[in-house]
Amino acid sequence: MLKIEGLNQYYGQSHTLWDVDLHIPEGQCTVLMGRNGVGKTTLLQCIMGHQAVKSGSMMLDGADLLKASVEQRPRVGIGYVPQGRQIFPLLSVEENLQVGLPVRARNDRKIPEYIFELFPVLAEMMHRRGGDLSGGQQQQLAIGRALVVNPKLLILDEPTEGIQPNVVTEIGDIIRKLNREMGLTVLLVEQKLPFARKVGDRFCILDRGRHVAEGEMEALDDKLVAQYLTV
Amino acid sequence: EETIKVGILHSLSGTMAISETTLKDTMLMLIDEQNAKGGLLGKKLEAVVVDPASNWPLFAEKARELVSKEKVDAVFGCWTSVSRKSVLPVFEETNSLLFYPVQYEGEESSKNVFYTGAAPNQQAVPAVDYLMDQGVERWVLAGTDYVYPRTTNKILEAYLKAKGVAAEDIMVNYTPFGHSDWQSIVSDIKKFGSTGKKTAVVSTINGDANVPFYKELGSQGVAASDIPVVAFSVGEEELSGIDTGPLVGHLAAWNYFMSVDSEANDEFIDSWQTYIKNEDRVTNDPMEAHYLGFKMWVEAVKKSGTTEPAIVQDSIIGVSVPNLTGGYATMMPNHHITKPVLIGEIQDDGQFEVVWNTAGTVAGDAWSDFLEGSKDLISDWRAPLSCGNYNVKTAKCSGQNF
Amino acid sequence: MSKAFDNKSRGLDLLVETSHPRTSEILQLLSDSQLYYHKKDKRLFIITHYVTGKVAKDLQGNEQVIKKKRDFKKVTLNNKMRGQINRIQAELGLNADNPQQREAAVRDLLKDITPGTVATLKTRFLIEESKNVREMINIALAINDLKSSDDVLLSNAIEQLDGSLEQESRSALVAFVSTAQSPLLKKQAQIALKGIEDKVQYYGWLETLYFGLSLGSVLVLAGIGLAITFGVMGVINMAHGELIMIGAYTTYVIQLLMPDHIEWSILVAIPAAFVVSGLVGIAIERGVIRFLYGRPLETLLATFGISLILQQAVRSLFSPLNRSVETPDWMSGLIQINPVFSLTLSRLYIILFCLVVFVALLLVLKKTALGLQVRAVSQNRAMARSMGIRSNRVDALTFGLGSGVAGIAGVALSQLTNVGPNMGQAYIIDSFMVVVFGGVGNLWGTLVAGLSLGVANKVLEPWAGAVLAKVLMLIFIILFIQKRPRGLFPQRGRAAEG
Amino acid sequence: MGVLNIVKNDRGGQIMLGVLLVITILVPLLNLFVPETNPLHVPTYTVTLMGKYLTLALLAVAVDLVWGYLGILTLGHGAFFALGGYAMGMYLMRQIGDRGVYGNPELPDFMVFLDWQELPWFWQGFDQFWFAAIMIMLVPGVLAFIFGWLAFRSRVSGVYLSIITQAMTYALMLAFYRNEMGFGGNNGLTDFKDLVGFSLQEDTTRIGLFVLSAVALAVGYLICRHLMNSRLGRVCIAVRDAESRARFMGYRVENVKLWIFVISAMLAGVAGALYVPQVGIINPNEFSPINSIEIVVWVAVGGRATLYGAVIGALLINYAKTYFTAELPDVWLFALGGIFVLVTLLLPKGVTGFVAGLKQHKEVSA
Amino acid sequence: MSIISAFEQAVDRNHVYPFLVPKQAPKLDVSHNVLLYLEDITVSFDGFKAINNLNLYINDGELRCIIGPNGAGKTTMMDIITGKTQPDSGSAWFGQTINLLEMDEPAIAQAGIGRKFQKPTIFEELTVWENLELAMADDRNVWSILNARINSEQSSMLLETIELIGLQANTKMLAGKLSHGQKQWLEIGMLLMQKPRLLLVDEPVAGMTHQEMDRTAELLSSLAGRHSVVVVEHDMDFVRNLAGKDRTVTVLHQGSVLSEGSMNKVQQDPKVVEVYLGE
Ligand SMILES: Nc1ncnc2c1ncn2[C@@H]1O[C@H](COP(=O)(O)OP(=O)(O)OP(=O)(O)O)[C@@H](O)[C@H]1O
Ligand SMILES: Nc1ncnc2c1ncn2[C@@H]1O[C@H](COP(=O)(O)OP(=O)(O)OP(=O)(O)O)[C@@H](O)[C@H]1O
Ligand SMILES: NC(N)=O
Ligand SMILES: [Mg+2]
Ligand SMILES: [Mg+2]
Repeated sequence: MLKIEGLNQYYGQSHTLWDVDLHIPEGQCTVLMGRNGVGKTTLLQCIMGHQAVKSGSMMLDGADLLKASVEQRPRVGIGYVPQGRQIFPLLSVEENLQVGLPVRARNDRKIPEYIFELFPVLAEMMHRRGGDLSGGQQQQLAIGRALVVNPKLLILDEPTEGIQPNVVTEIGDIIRKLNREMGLTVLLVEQKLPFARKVGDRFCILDRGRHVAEGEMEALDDKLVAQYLTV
Repeated sequence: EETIKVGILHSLSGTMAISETTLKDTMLMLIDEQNAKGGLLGKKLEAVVVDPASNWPLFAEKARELVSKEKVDAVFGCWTSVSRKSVLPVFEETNSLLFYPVQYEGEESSKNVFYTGAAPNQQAVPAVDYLMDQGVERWVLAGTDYVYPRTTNKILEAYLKAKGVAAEDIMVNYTPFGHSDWQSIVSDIKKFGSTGKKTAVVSTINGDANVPFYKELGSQGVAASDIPVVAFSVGEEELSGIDTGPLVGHLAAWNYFMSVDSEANDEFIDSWQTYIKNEDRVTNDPMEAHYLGFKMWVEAVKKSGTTEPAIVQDSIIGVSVPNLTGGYATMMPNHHITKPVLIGEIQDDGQFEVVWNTAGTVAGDAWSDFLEGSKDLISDWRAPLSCGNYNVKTAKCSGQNF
Repeated sequence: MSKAFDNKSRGLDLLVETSHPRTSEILQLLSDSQLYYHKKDKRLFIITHYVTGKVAKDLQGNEQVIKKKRDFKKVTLNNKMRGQINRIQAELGLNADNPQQREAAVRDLLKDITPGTVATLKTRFLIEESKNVREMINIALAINDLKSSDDVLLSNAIEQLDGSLEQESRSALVAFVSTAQSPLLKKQAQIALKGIEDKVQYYGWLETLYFGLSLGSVLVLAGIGLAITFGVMGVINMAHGELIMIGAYTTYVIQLLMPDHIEWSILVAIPAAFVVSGLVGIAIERGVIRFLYGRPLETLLATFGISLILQQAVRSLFSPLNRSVETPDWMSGLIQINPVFSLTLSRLYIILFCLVVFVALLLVLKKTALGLQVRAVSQNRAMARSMGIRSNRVDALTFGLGSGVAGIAGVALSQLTNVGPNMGQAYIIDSFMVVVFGGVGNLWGTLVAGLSLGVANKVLEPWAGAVLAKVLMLIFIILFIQKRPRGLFPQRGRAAEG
Repeated sequence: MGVLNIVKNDRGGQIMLGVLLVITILVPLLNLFVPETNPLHVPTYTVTLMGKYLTLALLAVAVDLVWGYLGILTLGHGAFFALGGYAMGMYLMRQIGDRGVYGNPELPDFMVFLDWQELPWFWQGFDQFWFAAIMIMLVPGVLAFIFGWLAFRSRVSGVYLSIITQAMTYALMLAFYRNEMGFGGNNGLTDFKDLVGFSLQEDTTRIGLFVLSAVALAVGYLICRHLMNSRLGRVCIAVRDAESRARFMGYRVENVKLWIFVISAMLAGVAGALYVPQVGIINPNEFSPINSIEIVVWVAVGGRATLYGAVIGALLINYAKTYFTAELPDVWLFALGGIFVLVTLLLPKGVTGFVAGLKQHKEVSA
Repeated sequence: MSIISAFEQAVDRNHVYPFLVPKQAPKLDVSHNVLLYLEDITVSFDGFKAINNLNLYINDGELRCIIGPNGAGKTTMMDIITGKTQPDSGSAWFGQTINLLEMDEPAIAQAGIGRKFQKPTIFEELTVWENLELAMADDRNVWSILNARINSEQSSMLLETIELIGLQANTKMLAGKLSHGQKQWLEIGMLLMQKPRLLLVDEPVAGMTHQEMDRTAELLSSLAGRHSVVVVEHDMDFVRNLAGKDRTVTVLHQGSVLSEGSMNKVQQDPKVVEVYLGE
C-alpha cells in the first residue's frame, strides 16, 4: 500500500534519514522499531508531510504522496496518532473528535459510534477539555480522533506510552481488530517487544537513520534484537 | 545657481499631520508665487521640507538640521507650543529665524521667533467680551489639558472675575489629548447651563478631540441658541471633517475667516485652490499667519538687502503688510503682530459667518496683563532695550544667554 | 455688525405683531437658512440649494434662475435671533395640532414666564384636551403662582411642582425656599425639593450607567475584532486600529457614492466595510502573517510596519485631514425620557449594534465548523493539518473575519468621532487592554471587560475628572491582573498551563 | 583583563565595542581639529545626533536584556527611559536658576506662570547633581521594583505582562500630561542652559555628552553581557523557555526576573538621562506606548538575544528615520513600514541573525 | 494594633517585619523514619474529585512504586507534593517539620524534592551540558547564581552524569533537538544533578527500549537508600523488576489507595486485576 524508496531527510545540516526504503503491504500491521533517536518519528513525520524530504519517493496506492499537501494526506486515507498525543488542549473531547469530520463523506459527518464502543472513557468524558485528561485518556482520544477520518492506513507513534496495562492490552486488541476485522493497514512504531510481537505481522528496523532489517514478525530473533534494539 | 533656502518644519506624519500638512503646502505655494515674481534679491527661493513627525525631540533635531546642515535663512514651522519650545533653544543658539503661525498662550518672546498667530489678547479676551455683550452670565471653560488651554483659561478666569462674574458661575474642565467620549461632560455642561442664566462654553479643546465633542453636542441636542460654544482651535479645516449640520450657530474667534469678503482674500483662496488642485479645499487662520509671516520676511529681506538672520531680525520690526481681511499687519517690537479679531458663527456649509469684529487691529501682547507673574513684563527687541522679558518693576532683563 | 442684527431682531418682532398668516413659514425658512435676498433689488427669495443654475423663488412664487454665485446673499442670523425665533415659534406652536408639539411649546415657555404667557396659557388650558399638555401648563402656572403671596395658592403650587423634574420647577422652588416667609410653606417646599433632588440623583445614576454602557460598547466593538485576530489566532495585530480606520473610510466613501441617500448609507456601509477591511485583512494574512505562524512576537514587528504603511496610504489617498461622515437623521436626536434623563439615539444604536455583532461572532466561533477549525488550528497547527484542516484557508478566513469586524467597528466609530489617518492609533491601545483584561481567547471576557471598563470609567469621571479617571482605570487594570493573572475569564485547568 | 574576559566568546560584541571605541575617539577629533571646510569635518549637529543614537542603543540593550533573554516582552520600557530623562530634566531646570524669563531663582518658568507659589516637595534636591544622578537610577529602579515585585510574584506573564507594562507607561503618560503633576505638562521641561557648569550650547559640552553616551553604552553592554555569561544568564534562558520547570528545580523565578528587570530599568533610566540634554527637551510623549513598542521593534530588527543586535537595530532604524524624514518627508512611513515588514519576512532573526547565517553558510560550504 | 504601637514599631530600628524575614524552611527531620506524609488529601477540579481522601507515607530511603489506571490521580498527587496544586483539604509534610502546603515550588524543590515530569520538560534552548549545570545542586539565590563557577568536583559530577545518561555525543547539542527518548534520559540526569532527598519520577521509561528500561531500573534502585524514590509507571515488567520481592507497591484508583503491599500481593488482588492489570 505504502511504498517508500530512497528517502533522505535532513534537519538543517544534519542528515537524519539515509536512503530509507519501506514497504507497507495492504491489510497488514507493520511495526517500525529501533532505538531512541534513530529517526522513527522523523520518518512518520515525513509520511505525514510535516518534514520536508530531500530526495526519494513515497507512493500510496500508486499515487505520489509527496505531491499531496499535509492537509490532503488524511483525505487520501491516512490517520495519524502522533507521539506525545497532540490533543487540542482547549477543545472538549467531543470537539477534538469533530475536528476530523470535514474529511468524511458529505452525508456521513458524524462521529462513528464504534469509536465510543472501543473507548468508552471518551463517551464518559465527552465535555471535558482534552488538555485536562490524564495521559492515558489522551492517548485513547488520539486514536479515536485518528479513526474519525476513516483511514485506510493508520499510523501510530508509540501508542502504548504511558497507558495502563489492561488498556495496553485493549489497545493491542483494538489495533488487531482494526487491522484484521476492519481491514485497516497499520504502521506502528513501538518499543515494547512483547506488544510488537503480539500485534504486528511484520517488523521493520531503523538504525541511525538507515533501514537495516525487515521481515515477518516470526523472523525477529534475538540476534536482531541484540544488534539493533538493545543499547 | 545660488538659491535662498527656506526651511519648512511641519509634521507630515503622526498626530499633528492633520493640521500641519496644510501649512507645509501653504508655504510651498507662497514660495512658488514669490519665485514666479522673480524670487528675492535676484535669487530663487528653495524650500527645504522635513518631517518632524509630531515628535518633539525630532523637531529640535530637524530644526538643527535645517539651520546647520541645510543652512536655511528662515524657518516657517511648528504648530503646538511644545514643538516651539523644543526648537527654541536651537534657534537661539544658532541665532536664526522661526516664524510661528499658530495662536498660542503667550508668555514668550524670543529674539529669534516671530509669532504671527494670535496671543490670548487677540483671540480669547475679545471673544469673551463679545459673549458678555450677548448676555452670557455663566461660563464653561473647557480645554485639553495642556499649557495653552491652562494659560488661556487662567487669563480668562482672571478676566471674568475682574468683570464681576462669580466663581460658581465658572466651570472649568480639562480632558486628555484626543479625548473621544464626551457624554458625561456634555451632560454636565447641559446641567450647568440649565439654571436659567445664559451660559456659553469657551473651548480650548485641541485637535482630534473636537470632532467627537461637537458630535456629542449635536446628539445631546445642545443648540447654539441655548448654549453657544466659542472655540479657539476650530477653523475651516477642522470643520471640513465634521458634519456641520447640527453645529450651526456655534462660534469661533480668529483673526481671519475664509468667508471674509476682500479682494486679497479672494485672490488668496483662488491661488490656494489652484495650487492644491481642489476647489473644495478651505483656507484658515494659521494659513493667513504664514502668509503674513512670509510677506513680512520678504519685505524685511528686501529692506535690508540681505537674508542674514541677524540683520533681518532688526529690519523686520515695523514692517507692515496687507492682511487678507482688508487691513494691515505690522510686526511689533515684541515679535508679535497686529491683527483684527473676528467672531464667526458656523454655517451649515462649514464656513464661518462673521458676526462681530474689532474696529481696528489689536497688537499681540507677549505677556498677559492678567497673570500675576507676567503683568510687569514687557518685550521690546529694539535697541537699546533688546529684551524679551523686561521687568518694569525691577528694571531688569531676566537672564538670557544673549 | 451687531447693529445690523439688532435691526433684524426688531424686524422679527414687527413681523409677529402683524400676525401675518405666513409668519411661521418665514420663521422656518429663516432658521433653515433658506431665505436669501437679491443683492441688487433687495427682494427676498427662497433657495433650497444655492447652486448656480438652480432656481430661486420669491415669496410670491415667481421663479428666477441663479446666474452668479454672488447675486444673492443669505439672510443671516445670530444666536440671539435664533433664540428669538425659537421663542416665537414656541408661542405659535401652542396652537399646533400635534399635542407633543404643544407640550414642547409650553416647556419652551417655562424659561421665561411673563404675565402675557400666563394669560395665553390659561386660555389654552380651557380648550386643551391632551392630559400631558394640561399637566405642563399646570406646572407653568404653578411656577408663576410661586411668586404670589397667597398661602393657599402657594401651597397648591408647591404641591403641583412636587415631583416635577423640569429645571424651571426646581429653580422656582429653590428661589422660593430662600425667600419664603411662612415656615410651614418653606418646609413643604423643602420636602418637595428633596423629593425632586432624590429623583434627579436616581436618574443621574441611570445616566451614568447608560454613558458607561455606551462607552463600553465602543470599547467592545473596537476590541472584538482583535479578540479574534489576537485572542484566537495569537497574532499581535498592531494594524488592528488601521483596519478600523479602513472601515470608517469605507463609510465615508459610501456616503460620497450615494449623496442622495445618506439615510441608508450606513446600512450599506456595514457590509461594505466588513468586506473591504476583511479583504485587506486577508491580504495582510496571505502576504505577511502566514509566514510568521509559530513566531507570534514577530507578528508584532510586521503588523507594526503594516500599520505605518496603511496610515500613510490613507494620508496619501485621502489627505491628512479628517473626513466628514454624516449622521443619518434616524440616528440623531434623543429619546427624552424626562427632563433630566434622555437617551441619545446614536449611542443606543451603537449599544444594540455591539450586542448584535457580539452574538453573531459568538455563534460563528461556537456553532460553525469554521469556528471549531479556527480553534483547532490555533491550538496545534501541525496536528490540525494532519486532521485534514486546510489551515491556510482557515487562517485567511479567520483573519479576514477579525479584520472585517474591525471594519464594522469603524462604521460605528465614524458616527462618534474623527475619521482620519490617526484614528487607528487612538483605539489600538484600548483594544488590547480590553481583550487582555477580559482574558485572551474569550469573547465573553472581551464583552464583560469592555462594558465594565466603560461603566467604571464613567462612574469615576465625575469626581476624578476625565484624565485621572483614565489613569485610575489603568492602575486598576494593572492591579487586577495581579489578582487574576489571566484576565477576567481565564482559561483554566491543565490545558492552560501546558 | 576583566573587560576582555567578558567579551571573550562574543565576536559580535567585540566588533561592536571596537567600532564604538574608534568612533568615540575619531568623531571628537574630526569635529574639533578638522576645519569646517574639510569634507572630513564632522559637524556638531552630527555629533549630537550620534550621541542621541547611542543613548537609544543603550535603551535597546536594556530591552533586549529582558525581552531577548528573559522572554518578557516589555511594552513599557519607554517609561523608565522617560523617568531617567525627567530626573535629568529636573536637574537641568533647576540649573537655570534666575535666568528664566520670569527671573524666579527658585521656580521653573512653567510654575511661575501657572501661579505656583513654591517648589513642590518632589523637586527638592534636584539642584544637586549628585542627587539627580542617584534619582536617575533610583526612580526607574524603584518603579521597576514595585511593578515587578507585584507582577512577578503573582506570576503575571506573557501578553498579560506585556499589556500591563503598556498600561503602566500609558498611565504615566496621561499623568505627566496633567499640569497639576508639576512636571510642565505637555510642554515638558525645556530651555536647558547648562549641565554641571558646562553650557549645553558649547560644542565641547556636546562632544562630552557624546563621549559619555558611548561610554555608557559600552559599560551597559558589558554589564548585560557579564550577567548573561554567568549562570544567571542561563537561568534567564531557562525561565524564558520553561518557567515552571525552573521553579521545580528550585529557582526563585520571580527574583531572577525582578532583578534583571530592575537592572534593565536602571540602564534605561541612564539612557534617558543622557538623551535629554542632547535633544533639549523631555515631554510626556516619551511615555507614549507607541514609543515603547518601537524600541522592541529596534531590537527585533537587530536580532533578539544578542545584545549587539539591539545596538545595531537601534542605530539602523534611527538613522533611517533621520534620513527618511529629511529625504522622503511625504512618504517615509512607507519606507520605514516596508523595512519592518521585509526584515520580519526575510531576516527572521534580524540583521545579526542574517549575518551569522551567512557566515555559517560560508563555513559549511567551504 | 493601635496607631501608637504601630508608630513605635515603625520607628524601632530593630523591629523586623515578618514579610522581610526570608522564608527559611526548617531543617528536615526524619527522626520517625518517615520522609513524606500525605494525609486525607482531597482535590477536585470543577467538581470532579481527582484525589479523594488520599493517605500515603513514604519512608526515608524507600523506593516506592505507584501504579494505577490512567486518570487515577498519580500525577495530581505529585503536583500536590511539589506545590503545583493546592489540595482542597488534607495535609502534606516532608519529615516531621516541613509543611509542604505552606511552601511554593522553589521552596519545596530547595527543601529536597525533585521531580521528573510525565511529559519530558527540559530547556530546549540550552545545551545538554547547560541543562545539567542548572539542575546541579547549588546555592540558588540570584547573587550566587550570578557569581557561580563550576569547580572541578562539580565538573566531574557533570561528566559522570552525562556518561550515565548516554548523551556524551550530545553534550553541546541544544536539548530541543534530542529525540523523545533522549529527552527522557536528560531529564533523569537533571533529576540526579539536583541531589534531592525525595525523587518523584513520573513514567520514566515511556519511549525506552527494554534494555534501557533495565538500566533505568538499576539506576533508580541504586539511588534508594540514600534517597527516597517514588516511581509512577505503567510498564509492569519495569515495575516488577524495580519492586522486586519486598518493596512496597501502591495502587491508586479514583484518587485513593486501592491496594498496597508487595508486588506479589498487589498483583493478586482481584480489584487491582480488574481495574488495572487485566487478563
Ligand atoms: N527538530 C529537530 N531538529 C534537529 N534534530 C532533530 C529534530 N528532531 C529530532 N532531531 C534528531 O533526529 C534524530 C531522530 O529523532 P526522532 O524523533 O525521529 O527519533 P525516534 O526514533 O522517534 O526516537 P524516540 O524513540 O526516542 O522517539 C534524533 O537524534 C534527534 O536528536
Ligand atoms: N487541571 C485539571 N482540571 C480538570 N481535571 C483535571 C485536572 N488535572 C487533572 N484532572 C483530572 O484528574 C484525574 C487525574 O489525573 P492525573 O493526571 O493525576 O492521572 P494519572 O493517574 O497521572 O493518569 P496517567 O497514568 O494517565 O498519567 C484525571 O481524570 C484528569 O482528567
Ligand atoms: N499653540 C497651541 N495651540 O498649541
Ligand atoms: Mg519518536
Ligand atoms: Mg500521569
